[in-house]
Formats: sequence, structure tokens, C-alpha cells
Amino acid sequence: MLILQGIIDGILIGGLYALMGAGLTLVFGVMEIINFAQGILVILGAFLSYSLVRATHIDPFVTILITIPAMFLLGYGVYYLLIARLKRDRVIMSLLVMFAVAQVIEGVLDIAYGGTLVQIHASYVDTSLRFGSINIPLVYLYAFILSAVLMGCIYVILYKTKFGRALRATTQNPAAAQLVGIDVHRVSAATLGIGVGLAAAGGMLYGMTASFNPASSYDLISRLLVIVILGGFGSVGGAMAAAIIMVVIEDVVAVTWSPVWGQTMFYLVLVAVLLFRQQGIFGKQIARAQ
Amino acid sequence: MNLLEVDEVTKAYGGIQALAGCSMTFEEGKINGLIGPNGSGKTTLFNVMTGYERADSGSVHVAGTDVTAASPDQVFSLGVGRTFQLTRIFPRLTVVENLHVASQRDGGWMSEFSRWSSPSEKVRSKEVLDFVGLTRLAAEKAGNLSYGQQKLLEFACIMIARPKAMLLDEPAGGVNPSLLLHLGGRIKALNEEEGTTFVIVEHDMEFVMGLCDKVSVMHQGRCLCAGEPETVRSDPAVLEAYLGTDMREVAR
Amino acid sequence: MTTLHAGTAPAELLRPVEAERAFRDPFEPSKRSRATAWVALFALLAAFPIVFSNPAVTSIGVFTMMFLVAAIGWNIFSGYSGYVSIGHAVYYGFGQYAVALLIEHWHVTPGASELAIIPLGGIVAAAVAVPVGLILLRVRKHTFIVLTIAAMFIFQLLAFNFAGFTGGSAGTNVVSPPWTGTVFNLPFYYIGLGAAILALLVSWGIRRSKYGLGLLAIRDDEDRAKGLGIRVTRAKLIAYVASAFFVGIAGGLYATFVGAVYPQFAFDPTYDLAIAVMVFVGGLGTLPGPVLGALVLAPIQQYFYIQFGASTLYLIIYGILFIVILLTLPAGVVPSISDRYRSWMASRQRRREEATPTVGGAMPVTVPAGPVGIDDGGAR
Amino acid sequence: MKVRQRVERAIAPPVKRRWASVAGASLLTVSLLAAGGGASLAGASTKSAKGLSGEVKVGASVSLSGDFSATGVTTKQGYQAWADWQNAHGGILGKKVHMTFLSDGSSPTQVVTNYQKLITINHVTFVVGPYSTLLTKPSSVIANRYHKAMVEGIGGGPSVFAQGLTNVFDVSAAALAQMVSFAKWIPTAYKPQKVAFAAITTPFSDPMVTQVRKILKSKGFTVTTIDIYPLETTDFSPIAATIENSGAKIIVLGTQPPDGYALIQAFAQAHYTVTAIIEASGPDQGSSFVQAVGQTNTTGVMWPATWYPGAPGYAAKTLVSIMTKQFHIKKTTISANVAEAFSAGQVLAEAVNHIKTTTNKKLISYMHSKNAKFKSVQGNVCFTKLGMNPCAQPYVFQWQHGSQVAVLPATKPGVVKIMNPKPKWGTGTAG
Repeated sequence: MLILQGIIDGILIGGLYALMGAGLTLVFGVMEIINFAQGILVILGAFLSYSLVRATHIDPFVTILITIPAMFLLGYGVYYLLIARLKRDRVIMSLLVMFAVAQVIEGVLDIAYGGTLVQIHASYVDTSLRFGSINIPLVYLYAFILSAVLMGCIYVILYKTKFGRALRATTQNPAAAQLVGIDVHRVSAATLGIGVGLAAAGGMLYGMTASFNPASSYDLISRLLVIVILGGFGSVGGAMAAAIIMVVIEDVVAVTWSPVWGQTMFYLVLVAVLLFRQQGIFGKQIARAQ
Repeated sequence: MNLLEVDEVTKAYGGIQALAGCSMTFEEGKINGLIGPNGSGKTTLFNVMTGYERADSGSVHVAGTDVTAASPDQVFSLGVGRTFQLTRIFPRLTVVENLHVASQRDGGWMSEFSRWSSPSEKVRSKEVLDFVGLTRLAAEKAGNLSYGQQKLLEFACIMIARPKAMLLDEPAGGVNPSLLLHLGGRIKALNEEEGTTFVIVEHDMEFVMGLCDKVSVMHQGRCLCAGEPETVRSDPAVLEAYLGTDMREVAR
Repeated sequence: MTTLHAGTAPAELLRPVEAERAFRDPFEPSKRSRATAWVALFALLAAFPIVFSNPAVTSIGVFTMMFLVAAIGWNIFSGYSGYVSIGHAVYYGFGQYAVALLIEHWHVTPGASELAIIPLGGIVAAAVAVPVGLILLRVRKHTFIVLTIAAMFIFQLLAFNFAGFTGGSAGTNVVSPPWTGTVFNLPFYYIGLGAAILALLVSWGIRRSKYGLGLLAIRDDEDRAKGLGIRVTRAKLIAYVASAFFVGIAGGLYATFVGAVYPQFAFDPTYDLAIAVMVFVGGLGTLPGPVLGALVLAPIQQYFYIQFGASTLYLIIYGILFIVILLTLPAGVVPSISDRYRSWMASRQRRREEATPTVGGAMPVTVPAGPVGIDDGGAR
Repeated sequence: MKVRQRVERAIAPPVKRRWASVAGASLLTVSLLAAGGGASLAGASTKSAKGLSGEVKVGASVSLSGDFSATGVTTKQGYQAWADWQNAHGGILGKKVHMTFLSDGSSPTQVVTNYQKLITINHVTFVVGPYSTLLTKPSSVIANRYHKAMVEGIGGGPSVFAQGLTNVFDVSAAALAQMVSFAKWIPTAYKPQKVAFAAITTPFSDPMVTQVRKILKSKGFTVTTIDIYPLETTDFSPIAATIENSGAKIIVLGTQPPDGYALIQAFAQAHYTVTAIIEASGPDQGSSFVQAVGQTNTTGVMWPATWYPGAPGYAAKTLVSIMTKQFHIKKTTISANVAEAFSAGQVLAEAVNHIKTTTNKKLISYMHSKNAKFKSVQGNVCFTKLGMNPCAQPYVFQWQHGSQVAVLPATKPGVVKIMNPKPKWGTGTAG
């Protein structure tokens, strides 16, 4: 029963990580950028929703109608302001730039909110569904549902729209995409916008399920990176599956053995998988040499 | 004697059969041409021969040694160097530095940790640079060179290690005619003076036919035929294979 | 020696001197001036704690030396091979724990004999780096970055888990040498400086060796390097172990100096980012880059804490400063300055040549070609 | 986006070595920095030397950013409040107290430099402790090197005392003592039964819980589950699930605020009924706790602390009024850290005023002497050889009807009756 509870918790929380990870993997896929700021952006999203809820007493889920567009613009701006200017060693340079961005955001959040731990509130925060001894907190369930819906939106955007086609083309070959008239910069900027926008949604959900302060981002980003690697860089579906599998493994180990080993296992699984499959669980085979 | 032997090699990517039981031999001291329509498996064959990819089945031998499962560096140390269709040099190293990358394994195991810019090394690299005519650009970053110069540099990179065989993948691609003439001259010279074996994948028929002692034709992952340029040129099967591509090119 | 028909000069005429001249960069400062600069720099560093003897200043100096050793070490692997590791804190941690635990288990008397244990931190770190490197180096660059972070967390968690051995969350103590405050920092400073010089010599030796060239080749195109006979895994592993050694030394220095070793600070997730920032700002893959980066940024960081630490303003200032440097000098300060210097020298020389139109100039022209090279002159 | 000039490169071959120019540049930078940094640090020293005579300088490093930023801020407030109170009450030896703060970003590295700076550049006469056991350890070593007493209130993990330093004085109850009164109370109220334990891996929480376990085990209670989880944990549901599954009705948690909130929330969501629950930290955070877990879930939750805003300690009322008036903090939300820092200051001042000299050496030997007893906002203070405070009798607090009250030890003044068993989750009233 305990294991079942672990599995259910893992699936629900995994969904949330999938949402936060989706932004990361999408951005990587399109422009090979490891967005090291995704962790603090999630926290930023959480703080924005927190402020909105405190100021207007609207439901937290409504706040994302404001925070997602706002954070989209942030991502869009960051692309043109910073990332587009990087010319060489983009992978690592962008990692460092985004790390610097993360520091700046953390500094700003610290000044604005201080280090106090806060949590986003809603009336249903204590409610949960019970099936026998299995217990499903409503907040987690809602979070999972919203994650699923947003992931669905991402799927639609990727596969059913013109923008999605441009985006996928850019993922596969930026140079060729440029040749057929795709404005790679605009696609990239929009992608970073979407990635950051997803962080806003993920942040709201994270802020409802856990208490947070500006220093919470470091633990988040390392886990998100692991998920994205396992899912195969650039694969949204992979990130989703990896997130759920990883969190389930972690939670099951945590309930049956110990939480410390649960977390250790989280990282050990990554190392073990990569020893056998360098492209992650779901990543495609690396393109053949020339 | 055959320096390179490819025996019944197969290689598939997903549903595409790039090599379908390809058997081929390349004689020592000869300039061998390897032609075939696009997608006939030439580059894949190179990859398999030089250890960049592992054959699904079949075997590859270099001077009698089985290299089917060898890694690129092992193949190289047996004296087989190659170039790439899209030139691969080290753009952030200077031209001279590029050259010395390949001379790593000269000497004993500690030689690796010796200076690459020792006087004797420099004499050797100047010889090679003079040979291909890049001395003037020795201190230049390789990434700043023009495409044709990069082709020459890639050629020189292999040459400096004095390989027994050089596998050139479309050396003429994107190179202007005068430079191509120069390159052809260098290949010929190296072949005559040092006895280096060449295998050249090329679409420029004039270049291949004028340079090679022997030409092999690939089609659909197999060796269609091999022989003197003249014989190959008039082989009906070859014409058949090229049908629909550019017959005049072949027949010319 | 084989006789090749060279483009112009007959091979018999080739002599080492001539080859030497052919490759010389006219703008390169002479060996002597370079050596002088380095000696002067280290003389200055050696004199620093004597001139500025305040313990708070020398304390910053000690931490700067730790960063200096680690940055030079880190650059040996990540700078030269292009495999950016942000998990070298593993070796920082192993250096710390090895030294702290060895001192404890061998009952080393507090004092100078503790300092003798510091090199063991490097050796243990290097020993750990062999199996860890063999696992991590199987993957390529992007994945490698994340995998190094994961490895760091694994070891951090293990340090928490095996509390019986490591002391768990309470950490491990090293009893500080019983020296007075005025001189306490000096031995640590000079050990750090010595280790930095050693690291620099190794880095320099690697940079001028064929082996180092192989690493740079791996950075530019690993597959191609492999095809040119470089045993890439071996090459990467050697550099990885060498850099782990120096980071381990920095860890050992930390353990004896600070006296407290904790899992989360030994295996610190932000440690490598700090190092990477230093090396990138200085100039990745260059010899003086990490030296410059560490000497400037490490003290600045500590100074910022003291000066602006009252709020997190320092984070913002540091972040913005870093972004500005990355965007304006993407290759790092060292290469950017040297490029500017070079183009300035070149334009000066051009002007001089225009004034006195002589063919030749500083370089022996072997190919009568225009500035664009032999694409045009290949038809000779 | 600028396009680099290609032609220029062809003419001026850039070669890898740019040492001289760079070595020159770095030389310059280093010397500038050395001069600049040294000068500015030294500048601080001349300024401070000139500072008002008749001031007693007390220095502290506080964590205003990083992991301990939340608690670091309250620590600073506590010291500041103490300085204000002390100055209103005659200062130290008739001189005004001047606090000097440096920020350490929660890093042990910085703390080492900071205390050296405080002592050698700011020339503080006394030092008081930073936040947390983690940082107290290295900083007390520095203080010891300069023969300074390290009077501190927030670094009572056993590892601080394990260093064997004689200059450390922890005015608060040591970690091991924190939950003792709870552990002693349980056997009086309950029959031996299953008890669940969980603790975060910090040098303070972990030993605290271990001590309770020892005591309860000796009284015949059984341990069902021990979960030790790392600092990085963000998802606490597996820990909650394990405890729920154990069926234990008595729960002892070595928490920090985030997990302290999360576990209560998880139990509440699962409607997991417990009869007694104590958390190391979390419930002590006042309104943040209420906000995080919801008003109705607070009732009955216990935590150990040496102080609470209504406690009758020495100068307690003044402290509360300083905090509310000067720092605009609601009475109910004043953190215990404030009192812990405040107490450190109080004890320091009392000791110095008693020996009538600012010599640290005499201070240390006096504080170790048998008859040295002090009173603080947290209660009585005396010291063992290693600097622990055996005179402290930490309270156990409980949320009752929306306010924090002391419930243990029952003999102490101002202590109210314990609410036992704890009501079901969500049934607490706002009071």
C-alpha cells in the first residue's frame, strides 16, 4: 500500500516536474541552450502568483493568465538582449549567462521578498481525496491536471501550428530552417518565451505544493536537468515520461528504504542509464557521423 | 598486394541499407578511385573502413590486420588516414598546430608529452606546409582559412603522419579548378615519391579518371565493378547505375 | 628525411632556424619578456602578504590562492578539452574529506605536520577521478555538463549518508594549528601559491606538448581528433585526473584552513560555477586566463560580500558585471585583449609598410600570394 | 550583432600566445586590486580607529543571503535590538554599544574572513556568534585564535562543543537539551507505544531528535520509523507517507521551516490523526507557519524553544516593544532567533560589567567560573567547561487557539496546561 502511495505521489509530482522540465527541454532542443535560470524562474513565477493572490485574493490558478504572458515577455526579451548576442561556445556561454541571470533574479527576489519561506494559498490546500488508505491531496491532483493540460497545449503548438513546424524545423537544423525563410531568431525568442512561460505555470503549482524562498532554486534546477537529460535533450514527451519515472522511483525508494537513498537513487539512475544509452531513455540516436 | 580489404560488409540505418554485402580491395601503392551515384554507400564505406562506424556484418582488413571493430585512432595508427566530405579541421588551432595533432604517435609513449614545437617537428611541418603551399598561413587560425585552403590543410594533416593509405572523401568538392589541379599534382607526387596508397571518393569524373590507376564503382551498397578507368567507363552496368543521374558525366 | 618537392624552397635548404622563422608570429612577445612577466607576477604575489599583512586581507589571499589553484587545474581539463565540468566540486570535496579524515585517523598533531597532509588530498582526489572519469567521459559535451552535476550531488548525498565515516551533516573537524592570528594565514597562503605555480607549470607543459595539442583538437572536433590517431578517452582521462588533483589540493587547503568540513560546502553545487566564471572571464583554454580570472574575481567576490553584503545587491552587481563581460568580451579578457593588441600592432605595421614599400616585411613569404592566401595562387 | 573583420586576421596572424600582454595586464590588475583592496580594507580600519571614543564595538557576521537568509535577518535584528536596549540601560561599562555587522552569505568561507576582518580591521572588542551550528564552528576557531570569547545563541549543535574550544559560550539550550522536557513528559502521559521519527540532516536537528529517541527508548517506547532526509529535499510526501504508514500516534520531527510546514500539511491533507507531534522548527515561525499550514491546522503542534513573545524573561517586554515599534514586526511573529541573539548580547554585557574590564581573557575565565550566573531574555544562563548552558530549561511550546503558549516544563511560571491529545487536523479554532 505504501508503495502504491509512493507511486501515486510520484506520478502526480512527476507531472509537475514534467511541466517545469518541458520549458527547459524545449529551449534546449531549439537553440541548444541549457537554461540554468529555469530553477529561479520557477521561483519567480511562484512569487508572482503569490503576490497576485495576496493582493487580489483571486484563485492561484487564475494568476497564470497574467504570469504566463508576463514571463513569456521576459523570456522573449532575455533572448534578444542576451542570448542572441552570443556568438561562440553557445552551449556553455549561454549556461553561464543564464546562471548570471539567475543570480540577478535571485538578488532581486531577495530584496523584494526577503528570505522568508512562503507558500501560495487556496481554500482547497488541505483537502484530499481518499481511496482506502491511499490519499491524494487535491492540490497535487489539480497541479497534475493543469500540467497535463499545458503539456497538451505544447503538443498542439508543436504539431498543429505553423509556428510549431518552424520550431521543429529549427530544432532539427537551424541553418536549413533559415534558408527556407524561417526567422530563427524569432522562433528562438518565442521558444525561450514559452519555456519561461511554462516556468511561470510550474512556479505557481510548485508554490502551492511546497513553501519556497529565493534560495529554493538550486535544488530545483539540478533535478530538472537530470530529468531533461534522461528524457533526451529536446524531447518534451521524453521529459514528461522521465519526470514521472524518476520521481516515482525516488518516492518508492524513499518510502521503502530511506529518503536520503531516494534522492541518491534519483541521480544514480541517471548515471546508470547514461552508461548504456548516451542519448537518455527517450532521446533519439545521435545522428550518424556525416 | 592488397592494402585494404573489405569483405561482405553490410550496414543499415533504420530501414536504409547503406552497405549491402560490399566487397572491395585496394591495392598498395595505387591511386584508387571510388565512384557511384549519391547514396550508393561510398561515405558509409569510408566510415566503416576507418572505424567511425561499426559494420553490421562482414570484415575490414588493413594490411592483413582485422580492423572491423577497431576505433578510428587504431585504424589511423595502422597507417590509414582519411579526409571528410565536409572538411574537418580544428578551427581554433593554427595551421601548424593542426598539423602536429596528427604527429602525436610518432616515437615512444612519452613522446606525447614532448614539445610539439621542437625544431625537428617544425622542420617536418614546414616541409609539409611547403608541399601543399600553406606555409604563408602557418600562424593563422585554421578557421579563418578559405574552404579550399582548409581542404589542403586537412590533406596535409594526414600527410604529416606518413600514412600508408590516404582515404579522400570528395577532395574536389567546392574547390576551384586551379586549386584542384594543384591538389591532383600533390596526390600524384606523394604517390610516386612515397608510395602512398590513395582511395578517392569523387564525383568529378574528369578528376578521377585522370588521376586514378583503378576505379571501383558502387551502387546500392555494393561494388558494381572495378578496373582500369577505361574499362569502367565503358561498362554497361555502370552506365545503367548512373542512368537517370548524369550519363554524360560518366561517359565523357 | 624524405625529400619532398616543396612549393618553393628546395628541401635541402630547410634548416630548423628557417622553419622556426617561418612560423614565428611577428607580434608575439619574446620568450624573455613573457618569462619576466610571469616571474614579476609571482614575485608580486609572494610579496603580497608581507606588504598587506592584515589577517583579513591575507585571509582573502588564502581563499584566492585556493581558487587560483582550482581554476588553473580546472582549466587543464575543461579549458583545453572543451569538456566543461561543473562537478569538479567532487574533487574539492574529496580533497577536503581526505585531508580532514586522514588527520583525524592518524592523530596528526595540530601544526605544520597537518599541512604535510594537504598533498594527499590531491592524490585521493586524483585516485577517485580515475573511475569517475571513466564513467563520465563516456558521454559527449552537453550531457557531460549535466552528468557532472549529478555526480556531484551523488557524492554530496553519500557524504550525508555515510555519517559513521564522514560525520554526516555535522561534518568533520580539523583542529587548527596553534599559531597566532598575525602569522596564521601565511603558511596557507604560500602553500596555495606553491600549488598554483605547480599547477601553472603543469598547465604550461601540457599546452606546449603534443598531448596538449591533442586535447585542443578534442575541443574543436573530437571525432576528427580520433581519426588522427589520438586516443581520446585516454587523453581526456589524463587531463581530468590532473585537474582533479589540483582541485583536490585546493580542497585539502580548505579543510586545514577553515577547519570544518560539511557535505554541502565540500560538494558545493555553486563551486564549479564560480570557477567556470573565473576561467571564462579570464580566457578559457589559455594559460594566463584562469590566473587572471581567479586573481581578480575571487577577491572581488569576498570583497563584495563585505561591502554590499548587507543586502543581496552584491548578487545583482556580480551577475550584471558577469553578463556584461560575457557579452562584450566573449572569448574572455585575455584573448580579447590580445586580439585587440594584435590588430593594433598589425595596423601599425601596415601603416609602416605603406610608408616604406618593401616586399617581405617581418615574415618570409614563401608563397607569392595575396592576403587571402593560396586560393588564388594555387595554380602556380 | 557585429561581423568581425576577416581581412585583418589574414594580415595579422593571431597566434595562441598572448602571454606578455596579458601577464602585464594581470600584473597591473593584481597590483591595483591589492592596492585598492588593501587600501579600502585598511581605510575601514583607520576610520574605525578614529571612531567615537567611548564606544564598545561588538561584531557579528550574519547570513543576509543564501540558505540562512531568512533566519540571518532575524539574528541581525536580535543583536540590533540588544544594542539599543543595552544602550538605554547604561551600555557596557558606561560606554555605548556599537554593533558591526558583516554579511557572510551563509558560507563558511566568508565567515572565516569576516571574523578576521571584524577583529583585525574593525577592531571590535567582542564578537558574538553567526547564525547556525555550521557557521559557528569555523568562526569560533577564529575567535579562539585571537583569544576572543565567542558568545553565541544560535549554534548549539554538539559538533560546536566537540571542538574542545574554551572560548565558546552558548547562551541558549544546547541541541541535545532542546526536546528533553518533551521526552520526559511523553512517558507521563502515554503508555509505551510506537513513535515515529524524522529529521533533516543538519548538525542541530539531527542530534536533537536522536536524544529524544534515546530517552523514549529507555522508557520502553518503540521506534517505528526513522527518516533522515537531506537538505535538498523539496518533495516531502514520501516522508509523510512513511510516517502515516507506520501508524505511530506520537511523532518527533527534526525539521527546519520548509519541511516543518510541508509535513504538517501532508498529515493534514491525509487526515492522519496524531496525538502528539513536536517539530524542531517551523511552528516557531509565527505567522509564516500559520500562513503555510492554515490557522486550523496549527492547534496542538508543539516545538521546543528557549523563548516566546510572551515569555517572562529578563527584559522580555522591552524586546517585544523594540521589535514591534522599531522593526514593525507583529508580536506573534517575532522569531526565537531574535531572543537567542538578544540573550547573547545580554550575557556578554552582564559578564563584562561584572569584571569591569574589556579584556577577553578575563571575560573567558570569568564566564567559566562556578559562580558566574547570568539572566537573559531566555532565562538563566551558566556555562559548562565546553560552553554549554546547563541552566537553560527550554520550553516546549504549543499552538493553542491561534496563539503560541508555553506548555512545558510545567513547573515554570507562565506555563499553561498542555492540550492533550492534539485535536484532529482542521478542527483547531482561531481563538
